[in-house]
Amino acid sequence: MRSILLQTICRFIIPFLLVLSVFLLLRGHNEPGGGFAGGLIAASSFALILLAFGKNEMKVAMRFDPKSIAGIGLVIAVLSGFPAFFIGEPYLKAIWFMLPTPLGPTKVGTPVIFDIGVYLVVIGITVSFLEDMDE
Amino acid sequence: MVTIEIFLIAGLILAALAQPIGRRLGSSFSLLATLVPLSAFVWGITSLQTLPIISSRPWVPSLGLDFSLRLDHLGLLFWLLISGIGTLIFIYAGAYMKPKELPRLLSILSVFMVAMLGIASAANAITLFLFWEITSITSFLLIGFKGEYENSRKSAVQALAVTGIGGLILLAGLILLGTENQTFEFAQWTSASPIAITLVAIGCMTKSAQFPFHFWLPNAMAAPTPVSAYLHSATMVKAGIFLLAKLSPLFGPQPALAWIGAITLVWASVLSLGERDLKRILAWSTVGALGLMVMLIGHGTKEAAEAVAYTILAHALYKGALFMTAGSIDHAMGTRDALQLGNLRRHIPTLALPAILASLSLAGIPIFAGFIKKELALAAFEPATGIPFLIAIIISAISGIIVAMTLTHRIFFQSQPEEAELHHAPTPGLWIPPLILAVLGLLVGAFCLPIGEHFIQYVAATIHGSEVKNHIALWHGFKLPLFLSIGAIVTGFILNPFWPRIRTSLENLPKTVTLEGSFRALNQLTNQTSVGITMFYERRSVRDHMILNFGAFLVILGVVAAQNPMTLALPNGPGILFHEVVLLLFAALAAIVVIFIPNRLGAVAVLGIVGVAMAITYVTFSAPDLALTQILIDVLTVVLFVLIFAKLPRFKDILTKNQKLTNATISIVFGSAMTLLMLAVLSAPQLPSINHYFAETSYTLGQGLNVVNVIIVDYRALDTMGEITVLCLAALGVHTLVRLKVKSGGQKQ
Amino acid sequence: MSVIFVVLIPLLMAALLVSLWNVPKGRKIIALIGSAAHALAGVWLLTTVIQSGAVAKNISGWIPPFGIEFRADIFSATLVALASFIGLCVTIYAHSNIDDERTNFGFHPLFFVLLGGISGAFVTADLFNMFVWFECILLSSFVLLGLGGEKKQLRGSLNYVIPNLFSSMLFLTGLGLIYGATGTLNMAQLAERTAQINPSTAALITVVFVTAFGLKAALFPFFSWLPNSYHTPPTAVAALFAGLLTKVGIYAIIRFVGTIAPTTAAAIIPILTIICVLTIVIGSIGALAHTNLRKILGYLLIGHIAFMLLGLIVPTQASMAAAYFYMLNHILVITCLFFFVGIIQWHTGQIDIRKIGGLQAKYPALAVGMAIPTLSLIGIPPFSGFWPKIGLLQAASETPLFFASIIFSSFLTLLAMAKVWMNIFWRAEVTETPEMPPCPTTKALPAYLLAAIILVISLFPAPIADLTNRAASEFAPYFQINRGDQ
Amino acid sequence: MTELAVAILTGILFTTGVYLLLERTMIKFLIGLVLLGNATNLVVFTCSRLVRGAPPIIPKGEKILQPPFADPLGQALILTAIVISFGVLAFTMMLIRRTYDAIGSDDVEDLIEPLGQDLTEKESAP
Repeated sequence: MRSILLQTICRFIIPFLLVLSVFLLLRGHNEPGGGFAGGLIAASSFALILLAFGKNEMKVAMRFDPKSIAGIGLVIAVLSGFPAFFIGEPYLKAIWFMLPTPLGPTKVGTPVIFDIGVYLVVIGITVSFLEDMDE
Repeated sequence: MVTIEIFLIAGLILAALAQPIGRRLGSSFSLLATLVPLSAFVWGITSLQTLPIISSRPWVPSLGLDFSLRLDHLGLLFWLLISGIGTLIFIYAGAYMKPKELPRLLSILSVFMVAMLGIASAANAITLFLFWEITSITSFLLIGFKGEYENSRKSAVQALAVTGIGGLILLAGLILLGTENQTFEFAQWTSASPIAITLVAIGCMTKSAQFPFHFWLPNAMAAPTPVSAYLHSATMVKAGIFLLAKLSPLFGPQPALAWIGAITLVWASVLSLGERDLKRILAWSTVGALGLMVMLIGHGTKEAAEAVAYTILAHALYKGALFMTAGSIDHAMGTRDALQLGNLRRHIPTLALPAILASLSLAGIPIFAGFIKKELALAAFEPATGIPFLIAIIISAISGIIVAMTLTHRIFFQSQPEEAELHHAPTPGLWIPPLILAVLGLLVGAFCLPIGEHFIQYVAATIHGSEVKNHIALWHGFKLPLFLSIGAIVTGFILNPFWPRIRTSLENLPKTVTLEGSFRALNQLTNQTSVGITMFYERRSVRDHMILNFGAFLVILGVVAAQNPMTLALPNGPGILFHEVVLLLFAALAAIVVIFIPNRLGAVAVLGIVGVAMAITYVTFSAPDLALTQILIDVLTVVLFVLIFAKLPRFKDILTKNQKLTNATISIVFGSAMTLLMLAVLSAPQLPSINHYFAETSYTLGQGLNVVNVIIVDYRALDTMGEITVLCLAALGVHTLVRLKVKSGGQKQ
Repeated sequence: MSVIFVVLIPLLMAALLVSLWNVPKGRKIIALIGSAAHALAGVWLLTTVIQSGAVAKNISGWIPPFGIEFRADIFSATLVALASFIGLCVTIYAHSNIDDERTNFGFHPLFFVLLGGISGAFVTADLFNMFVWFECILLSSFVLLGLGGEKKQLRGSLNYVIPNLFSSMLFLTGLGLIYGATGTLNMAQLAERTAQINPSTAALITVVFVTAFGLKAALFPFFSWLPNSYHTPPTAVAALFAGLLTKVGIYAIIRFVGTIAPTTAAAIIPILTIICVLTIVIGSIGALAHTNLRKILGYLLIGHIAFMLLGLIVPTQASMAAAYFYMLNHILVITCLFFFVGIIQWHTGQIDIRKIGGLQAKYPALAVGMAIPTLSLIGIPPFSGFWPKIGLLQAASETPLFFASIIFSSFLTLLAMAKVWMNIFWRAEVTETPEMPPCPTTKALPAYLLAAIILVISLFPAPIADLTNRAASEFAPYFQINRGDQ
Repeated sequence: MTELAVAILTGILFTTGVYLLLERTMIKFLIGLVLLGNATNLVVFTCSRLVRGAPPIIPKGEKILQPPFADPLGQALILTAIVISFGVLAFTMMLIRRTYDAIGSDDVEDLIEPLGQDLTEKESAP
């Protein structure tokens, strides 16, 4: 299974996949994509590493404990609903504001933050599955 | 008036205090405890002139339930019996029980007494039922008082089973009556449907040990004697009589009931001759007396009502005394086997007097209460129409003579080949209470007139529902009842010498004939059936259960579909294009192929193809987000499959042909049902969907162009939150399963 | 405060406890505080609803029916309050019942998600959202059931998982169908629209949902998962499952038929009656067959669960009120009994009644305490189980079959519990049991507390009866549609 | 017509899924679950009506989505459902694997508790 060919392809493709996943996450609000799709793409790249190099490599590539990433994602998602309380709105009510970025002003809102949480959860969970299944 | 409640509460307080205080005071505690029943008794006598005593307070208003009490003459009769005999029983128990056991016994007995007083004074069906069930439970606890013996436990559960099912049937009857009359107050009941009457009557029959539910009572003799004397002769078993009597104005004469009573009377009178255990002899005799009462209530005439009223009183007096005496004999001699007892007048002379006095009453010898009871009963039936009932009474009278002779002449004055020796001489507490009752039996008989005029007459009026004249007298003249009485007495004395032979032949009756055997067989059958059904159901694989689940769902669906015929039409959606046909066919083919692939990885590969086909379907019908997610999930699923399959065995084809056929049938029917359900939905246009709102506001309010994504992270973000929580749980679960070491059942290390 | 908190608090607690994964010390205390907060939120919700009527709150600020709405009327608020209270009791009990190993594997977060899911399922006014909470309940219960990793737990797990997945599948299918027909997911709007679609289609969709929920509620013949799984997990988990899980299924059925699709009730009432009667009969029979205390209680649970649907079968307010009263009482009683079984297990190391004996002599307090829920379960007056039974019988007098089955079930319950009682309390000790340290307070406290509450309800049932009556009145449209004369 | 065809496909997916769920080998459950997941998603998808070539994405520069458009709500529901069933599938996989480890067989008939097995367990000590 651990063919050189696969490993070589991986080296090329994985950075691309990771960038793509972030791209999908960020553009998700306006075009197909979003936290799920982005997270799954990222997770797929880790699955590739697992198949091509083995579990240890995947753990190294992951750097963090996947469960912590999932936990952080969940906490981010849950917390993204809280700002609404401060302006007397119901839980999870979206709040939008303009954020100046190097690429020009960008609209940022709690739904985006929520989506990032989803993204992290999906990555963390899927990698955790992979890790545990390959026991 | 709150007086009634005060006594009820006092009884409960006594029950609560029995354990802590009783343990310190020892057997003298029982004397202290008698204060409660004694005061209730005294109060009962003094309040004779102020009847009826009424009290009512709301309890559960929304159910229309009040806690209402009403003490009338019938109730007062019971009240006096319960409290009066209760007083004596408390004293008796103090002498009879071991000091260690006494507090617990008195505690349960007090609860029981409260419940009986409650029954006597209840004015509301639910209130009555409340107390009724408490008596069943306390009876269970008391019969099983010595629960370490298997016999006690069996008898206890038997009694509970019979009175328990009876209680529920009674409840059913009472509820029907309550629903029918729109109230649970007895006083306002005006109509009674036959079914309700039947249910109530069955309930009363179980409690009062009527044929064919009678067998629990002799077995209840496993209880300590104070309990037998109190519950199973004087009071609790009469609760059914009480309720029948209370409701008899509503129910009217019930010939069926009279017949049941007669059968019980004869059957029990005969079987009382087949026992050798004194308590069991008395228990059968009690069943007979209860049968007599039911017979009279069922008969329903004024004379019968009077006879019932008097019988309740007379029976309680002599039977209570006899039970206590039997218990004292047991206590003194270490046995209550009639065949091993003899010459008791030498060993325990103090017990001779109560035994003789009470037995004379039981035998129906003139001037004793038992005599008048019998006369009244005989007078209640017309010689022309009531011959079977008269015969029943005569038979019981004959049997009563023999029993009385056994209890006195045989054991006190004759000697036996194997005689038991004296263990301890009875203390006063063991012979004074029965003596008091026995003497009362004499007094009630000898001075019957005032009691009848001042009390029994009114009780009879309550039972019959209209005024009843007093017939109670020692001398009625040379009429039929007297001749019958004399005839019975003479026959009894003639038959008495043959008792041992009669006993042996009756003892050898097959168990099934005595119905107790049938009950045991029924009980066993129930147990076996339940175990059988349950094991049959439980010891099945998950596959069998799923077949049941799918099958049941399909059956329900089919039944409802048959009752509500569908009108199916072709959906008026877009026409199909060629490449879509190919795509769908391809997906269907792949799905079917998955079933038949024997190779694990091959199956997964084809499964992946199904997923891809799904993704293409999504993209064809304008769902790019779905397609993207589907394809990614598909890939990851395949990866997981590959990883997990490394640790699992290869596919095996272990289904038998029949099993395959079952699978195929169920799955095809299920699949078709689903298609039809979808068609049912699709053949009508969808009501205006709420999705137009998302289309209109997704950008203006939701700040996003991708409506699906806006729904996921904004409109329905809570769903998504739940969903990622589920994901986290799944990861936690997988992690847990991986890490936990499987232990082989049983003990944890 | 807002109604969202009854769901948010447990979920936050779960997140917090997950992040404390590697901090063994404080977890139990934090869990206790969290449970107490949840119970407070539940009580707050109930008092608010009682005082000022149903509370509705949309999530994400979108007006219903477009956004998700939480709506608590008395019917659901009482259940939430009760669930959160039971949750608190279980947390206390779990303090000594759940060992370190299980704590390390996340008992507490799972428990909180389960609690949050249950609360969410009770208060949500959106059908798909309910599905999500059901999945939360499902997954957390899967994992809780498997915690411990004993062989028989694994044996039971698959029996639990597969039927429940079937139920989820039906739920989702039903969602697709009902959304396809009505174009909405909001319960209030669904209630209007189910009357407008083809009645036959509506009836069939109801069958799909009722089957899905009926499986959760362990109705005949969908109950196979229950007896196979309830006897394996630790007491705290089993008590939580027994007390609440099946009731969520019952709640969903009542909510669906009573609120969402009342017009379809006529089509399914006959078949529902048969199902209920069979459930009652088979469950009670099963209880008689077993000697394992947990299994006996599990089967009795099945035998009693169908009573709670009488409010649908006989569409009157009185019957709904009685069924609801029964349900509330049953939650308390069955949880309490499971706690006591746990205490018995602590003392003797056994849960098989053939091997336990002599408890009355050794632990009289236990006998007194356990008598209360036992008598209530049987329905002996004046114990709390009796009050709703009067109403049930009155209501069921219209359907003789149901009437008879209530009597039958009560009788078998009586027999089964009498058998238990005689064996474990009266009989002399069967096997030598090693001296155990006295039962920890954290185990005894919730058991006796619940027993005390049951006793109070027994003697003063009027407030509960009023409450259930008001809760039942919330189904007035259902009664009107199906009876017409009210 | 299209909807009919997809409904039939859904029925076939249900059929195959249920068939596999009624297998005796536990592993086949897993494949059955995937097929059933797909089938239920198709139910939701089809019942929210099929539309060609009109994804629910507002074109750049416009403010609202003009009909006809494919139902975004149905798609969002499916998206949620897909992910949930993925998680459930993973859990079930591991459960089946552990069960196999413990029992040593993948035949569900062997999962039935052996008769006479000691059903008691010890309450965990403090």
